[in-house]
Amino acid sequence: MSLEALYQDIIIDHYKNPRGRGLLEFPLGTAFHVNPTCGDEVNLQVAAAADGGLLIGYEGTGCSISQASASVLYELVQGRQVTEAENIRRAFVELMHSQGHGEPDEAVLGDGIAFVGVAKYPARIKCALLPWMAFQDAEIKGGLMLETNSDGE
Amino acid sequence: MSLEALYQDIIIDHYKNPRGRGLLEFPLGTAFHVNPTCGDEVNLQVAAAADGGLLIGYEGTGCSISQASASVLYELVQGRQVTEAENIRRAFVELMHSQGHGEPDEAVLGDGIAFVGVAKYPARIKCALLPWMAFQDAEIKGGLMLETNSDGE
Amino acid sequence: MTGIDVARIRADFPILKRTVRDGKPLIYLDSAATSQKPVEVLDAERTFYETSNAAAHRGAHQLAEEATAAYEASRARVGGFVGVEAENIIFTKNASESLNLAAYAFSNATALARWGTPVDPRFELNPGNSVVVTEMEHHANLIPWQEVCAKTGASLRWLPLTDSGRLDLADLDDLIDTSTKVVSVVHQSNILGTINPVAEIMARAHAVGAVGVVDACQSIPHMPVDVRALGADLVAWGGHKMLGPTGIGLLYGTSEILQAMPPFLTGGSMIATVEMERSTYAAAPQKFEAGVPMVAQAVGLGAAVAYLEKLGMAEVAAHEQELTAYSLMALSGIPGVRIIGPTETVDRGSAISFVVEGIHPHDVGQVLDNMGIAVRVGHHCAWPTCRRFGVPATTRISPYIYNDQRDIDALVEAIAHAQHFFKVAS
Amino acid sequence: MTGIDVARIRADFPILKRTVRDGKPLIYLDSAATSQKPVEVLDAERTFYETSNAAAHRGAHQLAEEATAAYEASRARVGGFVGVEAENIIFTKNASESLNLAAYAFSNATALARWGTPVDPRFELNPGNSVVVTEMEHHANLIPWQEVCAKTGASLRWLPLTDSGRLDLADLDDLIDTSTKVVSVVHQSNILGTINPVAEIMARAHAVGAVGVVDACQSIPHMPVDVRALGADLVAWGGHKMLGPTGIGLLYGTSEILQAMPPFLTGGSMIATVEMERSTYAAAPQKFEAGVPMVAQAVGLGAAVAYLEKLGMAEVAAHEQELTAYSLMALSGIPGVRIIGPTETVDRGSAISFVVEGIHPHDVGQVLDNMGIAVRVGHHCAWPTCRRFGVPATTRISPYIYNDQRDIDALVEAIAHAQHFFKVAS
Ligand SMILES: Cc1ncc(COP(=O)(O)O)c(C=O)c1O
Ligand SMILES: Cc1ncc(COP(=O)(O)O)c(C=O)c1O
Repeated sequence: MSLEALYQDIIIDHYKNPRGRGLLEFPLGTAFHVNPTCGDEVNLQVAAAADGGLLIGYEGTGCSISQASASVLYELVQGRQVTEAENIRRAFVELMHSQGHGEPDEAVLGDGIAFVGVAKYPARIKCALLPWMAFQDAEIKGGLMLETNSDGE
Repeated sequence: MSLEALYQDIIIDHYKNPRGRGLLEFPLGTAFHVNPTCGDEVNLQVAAAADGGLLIGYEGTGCSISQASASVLYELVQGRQVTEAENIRRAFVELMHSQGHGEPDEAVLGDGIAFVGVAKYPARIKCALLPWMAFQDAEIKGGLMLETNSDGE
Repeated sequence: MTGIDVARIRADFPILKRTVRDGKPLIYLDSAATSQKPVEVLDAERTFYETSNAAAHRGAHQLAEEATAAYEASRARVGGFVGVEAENIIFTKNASESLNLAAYAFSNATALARWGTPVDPRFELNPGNSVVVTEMEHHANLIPWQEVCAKTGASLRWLPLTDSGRLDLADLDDLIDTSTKVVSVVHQSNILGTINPVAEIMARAHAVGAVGVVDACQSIPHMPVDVRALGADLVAWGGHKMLGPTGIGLLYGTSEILQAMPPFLTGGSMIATVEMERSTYAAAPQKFEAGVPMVAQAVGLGAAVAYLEKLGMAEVAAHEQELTAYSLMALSGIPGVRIIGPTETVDRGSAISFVVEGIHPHDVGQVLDNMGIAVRVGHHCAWPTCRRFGVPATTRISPYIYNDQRDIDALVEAIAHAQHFFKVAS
Repeated sequence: MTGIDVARIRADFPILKRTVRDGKPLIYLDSAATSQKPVEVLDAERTFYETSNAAAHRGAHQLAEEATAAYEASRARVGGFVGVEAENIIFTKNASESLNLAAYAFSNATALARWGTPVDPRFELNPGNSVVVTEMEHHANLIPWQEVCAKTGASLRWLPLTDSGRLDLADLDDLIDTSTKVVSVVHQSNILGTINPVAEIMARAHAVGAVGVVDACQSIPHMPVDVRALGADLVAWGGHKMLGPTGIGLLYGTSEILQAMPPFLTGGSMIATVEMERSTYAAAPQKFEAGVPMVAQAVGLGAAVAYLEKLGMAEVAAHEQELTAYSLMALSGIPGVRIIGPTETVDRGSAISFVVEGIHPHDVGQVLDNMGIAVRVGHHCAWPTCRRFGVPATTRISPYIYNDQRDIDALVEAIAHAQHFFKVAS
């Protein structure tokens, strides 16, 4: 696979220009996740707006994949209802487990479809999933999701 | 190698009719040695007669080689001076490390020469040496030999 | 006749073609010590080294990806073989390490608690507590618990044996009582061949809140074992007795227990975060696998499992059952031979210990060896069991998939020869 | 030019002929994680399985004799390689186990003493005691000591680093003081490449009566090491980084210390006598080798040692020194590249860490991997060292006997490509 197919311009763009980066003033749930093999870090926060829409805060350090993934996460779930967000999260996780054969739905995953090439590199899948796992964890900690709903990802 | 060459009649004879078997009333040094892989046991005791000659007591359970070796040991060193006994012990140890190529001196080793075949079977060498190691140990414990003289056998 | 074609199987094991002691064909009856390895296992290891060798879980390049995938695929395969998820399987170097890992959970937790680290109280031992094993344990499932007791003040108890080599469970409820924090028993004895009712014992352990451990070294290689059905929290066994390479062992644990246990070996690859002052640990199984793992051995073990699955474990068990019946009959028929352990095939495996009147086991083994027959002699790392039966040692045969009745016939003939040679009644 | 003929050596390593990532020739620069294995090592293991496989030290038949002899011959060979007797070499599964074995001597002795078992007081730790490591330890030589402290109340201290990646020994005599009972330091850092003056540190340890431990994982595979000259009581390293199989590690100990240490893993083969209530233990090295050992891996390691001895360790070191000089020069010449660790060849080995400004190491590694170059990225199991240098991770090359300057040239080109791809100044 070419480098260009892995590092699609969308990824590089989110990496260099992260959307909505920063922490929340009043988070409901916060999860700090680390990739122990490479040291990538994401601190992810959730809160709920008056209309039930999700508010996302995040910070982190790490490789382009992990940090771009956090930015894409923000773009995709900020303002969504918890159940909508959960569908998006599941779609992203599924894409990462597709071994590169996934056909992601842009209507659901938006810029997330740019991560299709990552699924071919087992060591990088963890990078891409890092913010999404932290997201799920933050939702559980914030009482927005039951632990038993967790799929272990 | 044939079984007959390993188990020479002399060995079987000492096994079935052990010489001088039994414990001393007033041992100077006693050493109980075990072969941890097969459980063979020898309890060996030394004392010195008025003329400085060694008195040997022993008991044990185990295979023909270990028990015959104890009997031969008795026959060879009972009544000897410590230094004479030490020469015999060294000759026996050397024979056991000859890998079966040793040419034992009957004048020194007496019935001990029957053990020449044992040296071809690494697992049995330990059996044959068991009483001899206990002997050395008992001499050290009994103050008849210095620990630094020990050759680690 | 079972579905096991011994002649075909033997062709897969290069070592079985060799001769020993001046040209005698090798008859290998020592598989309880370690099994031989089929060419598929040797090929799998070699291919791994020749194509994908790298440090698993420690790199992002293609070789490291492949090595990690191969290592984890083997974990899943081993898990599937005993009916559990990959994440419940920990790779160790041998069954002894697996059992020590279990035992150290208790001594480590006790020491950690003493200095203020919060631990799961199930693992904390005090002088009032007891640890229960049986009188037929392999040293590997006895000494680690003796050490735990010496390090915590707890006391060791054991289930005694009947004269026929079975566990005597009459006092089960007294021996395993509310003081008991861990019960560790062997599934199939390596010296007696007895298969123990471990599920019943584990149920009693759980009834008093104790952790249950099973040593399945001699069962998993020989019969279908659904480790969950054993009812234990932890199950230990080795790879080298089930056609796998040397240098690899296994520990199954329930997710719940693995999470509750403190780590054992610590270092790289088992961590979540590390600072100079303190570290946090990864989830199991990584938590228990410090350092660069035995990747090639895991791959070889995966091939061994595939080989056994191809044969079918039910077929393997049936074959051994048949051979056990034949061996018991043949050995009982020799005057002067006494079997140490159950003399019927009910709840017993193919390892059979015996003594020959008037000949020390070491000497029996020597005669057998001289005739090309490899058996084990000694206390078989179950010295207290020997004492229980008043013998210093035994001779043990332990057949496997590559043995047949002709091997037993040869054995019987060799025993007769030993009796003749040592001039004892036969 | 040194006496190392890289082209000839490469021919002995089957894996180096493969391609990765759509046909790129493999350039393996990750030998500090694990080395590749020459065909001699693979052949030795296979031949063992095909001719002599049996449980070493556990039988009296011919195969068991041969297996025992092969296992012990390898021990002697490894001992000879580092200048010591066979009986001072213990086989473990990896260097992490070796270091844990050393660390557990302290926590075990402390717990045993508490309940009345007599122990050598050198191993007994109390809250007033300290354990000293350095800030450049691999996790394998850090976390076991953190755990020892957590289990005994002792406290952990460490020798700090200078900005150039050397040990700062200014406070050596304060950090290692009369409270200190063990000092454990890395000989050559796996992340910085620094070679430490361990003999000096060990001398200080001994001056205060502390036990001295050295982690020689990255030195023994790369240069002639006379372990006795290190002045340590215990020296740990692994087999898989020195051309040997996975699943085997080493621990050297002085006879005196091995006798004084309590056992670690317990079970079969490490005993003298066993009763249900208590056991006594064999002398070292057996005392520390419970269970059926990794015989095939020991045999493979013996072949690896033979291979290195044939090349000559002085030649190996000279070759790496030359390559290190070349690599340092080449990497320093790339704008935006910063070397983490010593930038001169004095007292440094061939493992070189660096960061590329504006590109995360993981992304650097990805570009390199895509071009066929296998390096390691991350914290290299030395996370605190990364923090010390203010980087979350590094990219590390670690060449060995099968690498040459062309591999470094390819690396330089690939880094330039990464800078171009990620549009950072170059
Ligand atoms: C019942 C039993 N438990 C434990 C062990 C120890 O296994 P290993 O040698 O793989 O550590 C063995 C075999 O030696 C065994 O038969
Ligand atoms: C300096 C150092 N110490 C310890 C280790 C751990 O070695 P192993 O993975 O063989 O346990 C390594 C390598 O991983 C190392 O480089």
